[in-house]
Amino acid sequence: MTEDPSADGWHYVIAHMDYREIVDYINRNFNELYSPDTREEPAAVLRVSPKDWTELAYFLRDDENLVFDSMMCITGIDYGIEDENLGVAYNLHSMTHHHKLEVRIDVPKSKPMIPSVEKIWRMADWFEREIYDMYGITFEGHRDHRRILLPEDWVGFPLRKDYEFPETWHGIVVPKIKEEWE
Amino acid sequence: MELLLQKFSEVSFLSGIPSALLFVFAATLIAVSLFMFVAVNAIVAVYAERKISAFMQDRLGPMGQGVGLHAGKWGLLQTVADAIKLLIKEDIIPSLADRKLFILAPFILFIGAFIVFVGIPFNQHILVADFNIGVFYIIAMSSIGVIGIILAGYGSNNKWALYGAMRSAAQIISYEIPLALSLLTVIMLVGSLKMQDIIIAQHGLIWGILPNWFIFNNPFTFIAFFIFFISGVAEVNRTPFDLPEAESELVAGFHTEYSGMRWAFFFLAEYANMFIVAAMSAILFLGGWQSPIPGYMDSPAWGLFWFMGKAIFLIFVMMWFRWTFPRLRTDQLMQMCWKYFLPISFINILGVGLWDLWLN
Amino acid sequence: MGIETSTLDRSAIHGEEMVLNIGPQHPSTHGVLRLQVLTDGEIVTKITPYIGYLHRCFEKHCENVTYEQVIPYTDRCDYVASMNNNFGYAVAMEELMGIEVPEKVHHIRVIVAELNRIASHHLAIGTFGLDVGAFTPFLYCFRDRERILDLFELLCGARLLYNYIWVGGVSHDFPIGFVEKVYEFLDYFEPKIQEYNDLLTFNKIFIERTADVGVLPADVAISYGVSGPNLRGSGVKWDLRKNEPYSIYNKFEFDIPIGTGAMGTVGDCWDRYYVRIRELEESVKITRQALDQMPREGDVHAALPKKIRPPKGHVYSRTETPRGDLGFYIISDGKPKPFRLKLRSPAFTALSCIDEIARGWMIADVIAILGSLDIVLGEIDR
Amino acid sequence: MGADIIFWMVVALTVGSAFLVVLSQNLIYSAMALLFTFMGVAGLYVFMMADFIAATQIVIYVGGILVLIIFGIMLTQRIRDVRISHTSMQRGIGGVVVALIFLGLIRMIRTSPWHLESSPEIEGTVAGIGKLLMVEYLLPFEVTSVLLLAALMGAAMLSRRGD
Repeated sequence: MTEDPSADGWHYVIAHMDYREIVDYINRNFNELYSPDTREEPAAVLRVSPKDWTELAYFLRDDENLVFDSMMCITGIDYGIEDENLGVAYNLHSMTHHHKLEVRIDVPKSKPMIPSVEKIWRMADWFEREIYDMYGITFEGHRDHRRILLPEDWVGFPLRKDYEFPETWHGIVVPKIKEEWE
Repeated sequence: MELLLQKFSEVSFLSGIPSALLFVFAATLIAVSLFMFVAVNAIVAVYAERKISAFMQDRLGPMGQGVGLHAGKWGLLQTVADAIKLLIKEDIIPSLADRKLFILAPFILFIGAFIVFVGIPFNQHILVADFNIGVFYIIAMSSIGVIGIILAGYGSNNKWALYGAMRSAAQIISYEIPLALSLLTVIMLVGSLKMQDIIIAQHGLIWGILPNWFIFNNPFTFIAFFIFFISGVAEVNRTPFDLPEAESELVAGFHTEYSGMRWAFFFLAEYANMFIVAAMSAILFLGGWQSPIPGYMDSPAWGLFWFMGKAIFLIFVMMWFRWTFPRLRTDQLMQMCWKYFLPISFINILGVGLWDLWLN
Repeated sequence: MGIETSTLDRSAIHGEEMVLNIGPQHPSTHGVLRLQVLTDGEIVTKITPYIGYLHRCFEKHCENVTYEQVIPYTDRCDYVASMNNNFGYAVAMEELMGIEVPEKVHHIRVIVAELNRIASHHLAIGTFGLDVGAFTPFLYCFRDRERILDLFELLCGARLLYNYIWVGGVSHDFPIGFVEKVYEFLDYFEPKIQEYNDLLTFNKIFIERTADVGVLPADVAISYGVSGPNLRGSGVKWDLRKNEPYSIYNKFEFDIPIGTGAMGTVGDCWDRYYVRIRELEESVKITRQALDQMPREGDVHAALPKKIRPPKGHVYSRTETPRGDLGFYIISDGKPKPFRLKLRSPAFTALSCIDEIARGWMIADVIAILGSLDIVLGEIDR
Repeated sequence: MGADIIFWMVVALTVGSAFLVVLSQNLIYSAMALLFTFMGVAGLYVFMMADFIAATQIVIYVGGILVLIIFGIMLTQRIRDVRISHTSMQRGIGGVVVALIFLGLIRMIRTSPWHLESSPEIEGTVAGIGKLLMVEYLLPFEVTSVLLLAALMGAAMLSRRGD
């Protein structure tokens, strides 16, 4: 551990870990639950099942060797029409130790439910709402769970790959879009 | 007024007309000419504000080449064009507004400003009525305008307008107190409420070189002038005290819903009020129509020039404020009034009394 | 952390409450934003932002166009700092594809990005002044911003949406005489910063209005994912240009200005504002260095096939725009169109904390706080 | 004489707007009509050569009390339903009482032995009022001001109890 010499406004304790070290460290604390992603960085992600997520999230934020205090981005993913899963990618970053981790949670399209981390990283509040808005993934325990970008009465989840564009909205005919935009 | 009636009675061909009719005629004439003055004042002031703001902001403001569809040379016709536009603009009354109050409000506000002009001496002779209670009359009449603002805010049936009206009422009522108290310092020195008496009392020299204006009379009146002027700026809702119409917060405050001619009346009232504050500061503290060099250039024509010059300078200062300062917050505004201006005003009154007692 | 108890304690409210809608059409919402404000007199007890009025399905669009065609859409996200958005997307794509771009391209990108940062901060400073009632600084800022827009017009013909930085390079080289014009602008502009300070920064009324108002503590800021000048205003020395250098920012000497609480508390509106003012100076510094070091000859494009087909995989890459960390999460399935493209907008996270920091203040302060966060609705709604 | 016409106009304004105050169905309209009543009364004072009282009437009643009344109306109810009806209940009995008082006044005016004398030219009242207040009635004046101060402090105390 070293003090970052360039920092005078905010205290960095640099204990940088790379992806494999982080996964090993988590496994030591979580009974070898997670297997590291075999692919090379930056594709390295930590795959988590929804039921373990809340506990892991608290651990990731509060453990003094990890301190993932900053959630950079939360992305919803639809793996395709044939695939039966939806995914959510959480990009975490530690302002203290300068290391990063991507957590990926896959849920079936039939029952897309993920526990909310909105209380752990406040930033997740709006991002989870946006993913619900676009993909229809429900975040359990979110205190303000409603659509954010689209109107409240919108039907369907537009960023899903099988989304059908509505022909009318409130009686207004939506102009036909071209098939190919090239 | 009496002067005008007297003049009428001297003219031979009017002698057959009953005096009552003549009285009404004279009153109408005066009212029309005052209205013309207010309107012209607004047009000139709007043009000046545009140009002054433009020059302060490193731009040109309204411009045009020649006369035609352009706004005249240097944009001189811009405000005239605006006035015409406002006159012919569609008159919109929101469907949920309280129609009667909505229509009435701008007129009450305007009347409150307009009626004050009766008591303002432009020079030695141009003064509609020199009331015994001159200064008090002006303070009284300018308090009518508040009702117009409150009604505009309430009648519009709009939350922004309501907020603006409430802020405005609180602000105007609060700032009336330091305004009146600083005015009192002058009245204590003069011993009369008459406008002309106050101006005549400022004749001559003081300290050998300075004109005997009340701003120079003693340190307390010097402070009183600034309190009076700043409170006056607050009274007319100009920046940095323009909270009632703060465009970034309340859209346009109490006149959010107004357009066309009704809105123009608010504008006329605002510029009329600006002139009143400037004129009152000039009369009470800067010697009114008195020349800065006593004994020179003090004919009635020069009197008008000096008076207007002082008033216009103070209007310029108000515009200068507006284009350089940010806006205060409601609580800071009230704090300034009640915690600073009011105690200082009281000390001023005491100070002037003691000064007058011992030194004169 | 005190941030977990952010629900409104309704029993603490005494007076009668009124719901006030600030927006969607309001002079100070910096776009089409609606803030539903619960007020008790002038005091604000709860703020609920409603966004999405400008939603243009950016992410859905991206899935339907090729990788090159995404760039004009990124322009339209943060339309005040289009260059930085182009830059962010280009950096993400180059990381995904593993492209090395020529040295000259890096310099050109840094120069235009920093110029656009100056232009964007001009808008932020000017409109913030406008929000607290100062009209003139706004026009001063626009006078100087105009010069940058003229430079960009000379560079790429557009004044707002440039589409200049492409994947693997820039669309074309600097025109003849452009470098001299940039030097000229920097010489003209540097003394003007003092003018803003005289007119607005150290104005007593301005300090009264902004110091101690809307304090955003550092831990709350990090938890909300607030970034850029807003985070630095809270005293966190965090700048991706320094901490995770992308492009060639590690070659330049510059400071990261942070909020010090000089006029009030660390993280108040004044700090956020002043960080932007100081960043103007830093950007001028970086631009000068980049201009000095720029190779005058060379190609402005990496060798790329006509149709970009990144390998399968995904990337999350972030760059520092004038508003903070702009992240791109791109998943490629080996086809010429993105499988998934997510834009993590800095203004989105900045706006999400408005309820946290503006509650309990007056309506006028809410406007000031909103102005100090410097949001662009095009980016929030995408 | 022109003054006569104006006098009757002022009277009409006062009485007419006073009727509106009583008969209007809408509280805020009543308050509005009260403005004109106050103005009319101020006008009547002017005809009695009491210019100082006239201006005081406007400062206190229009600038102070009326604003307070309108504020009260606007703040006690929700903005939407300020149109509280204040339809009087006992119109009949009220009318009778008013008529009786009116007749009594008329009778008093007619039977009182008014002694008319030509009014002297009054040169303002301000100086007189000032002298009376500061010399003859100084004690009552000061006592009143102390009373007002006490009331002010009491009001402040009561309104701040919640904090």
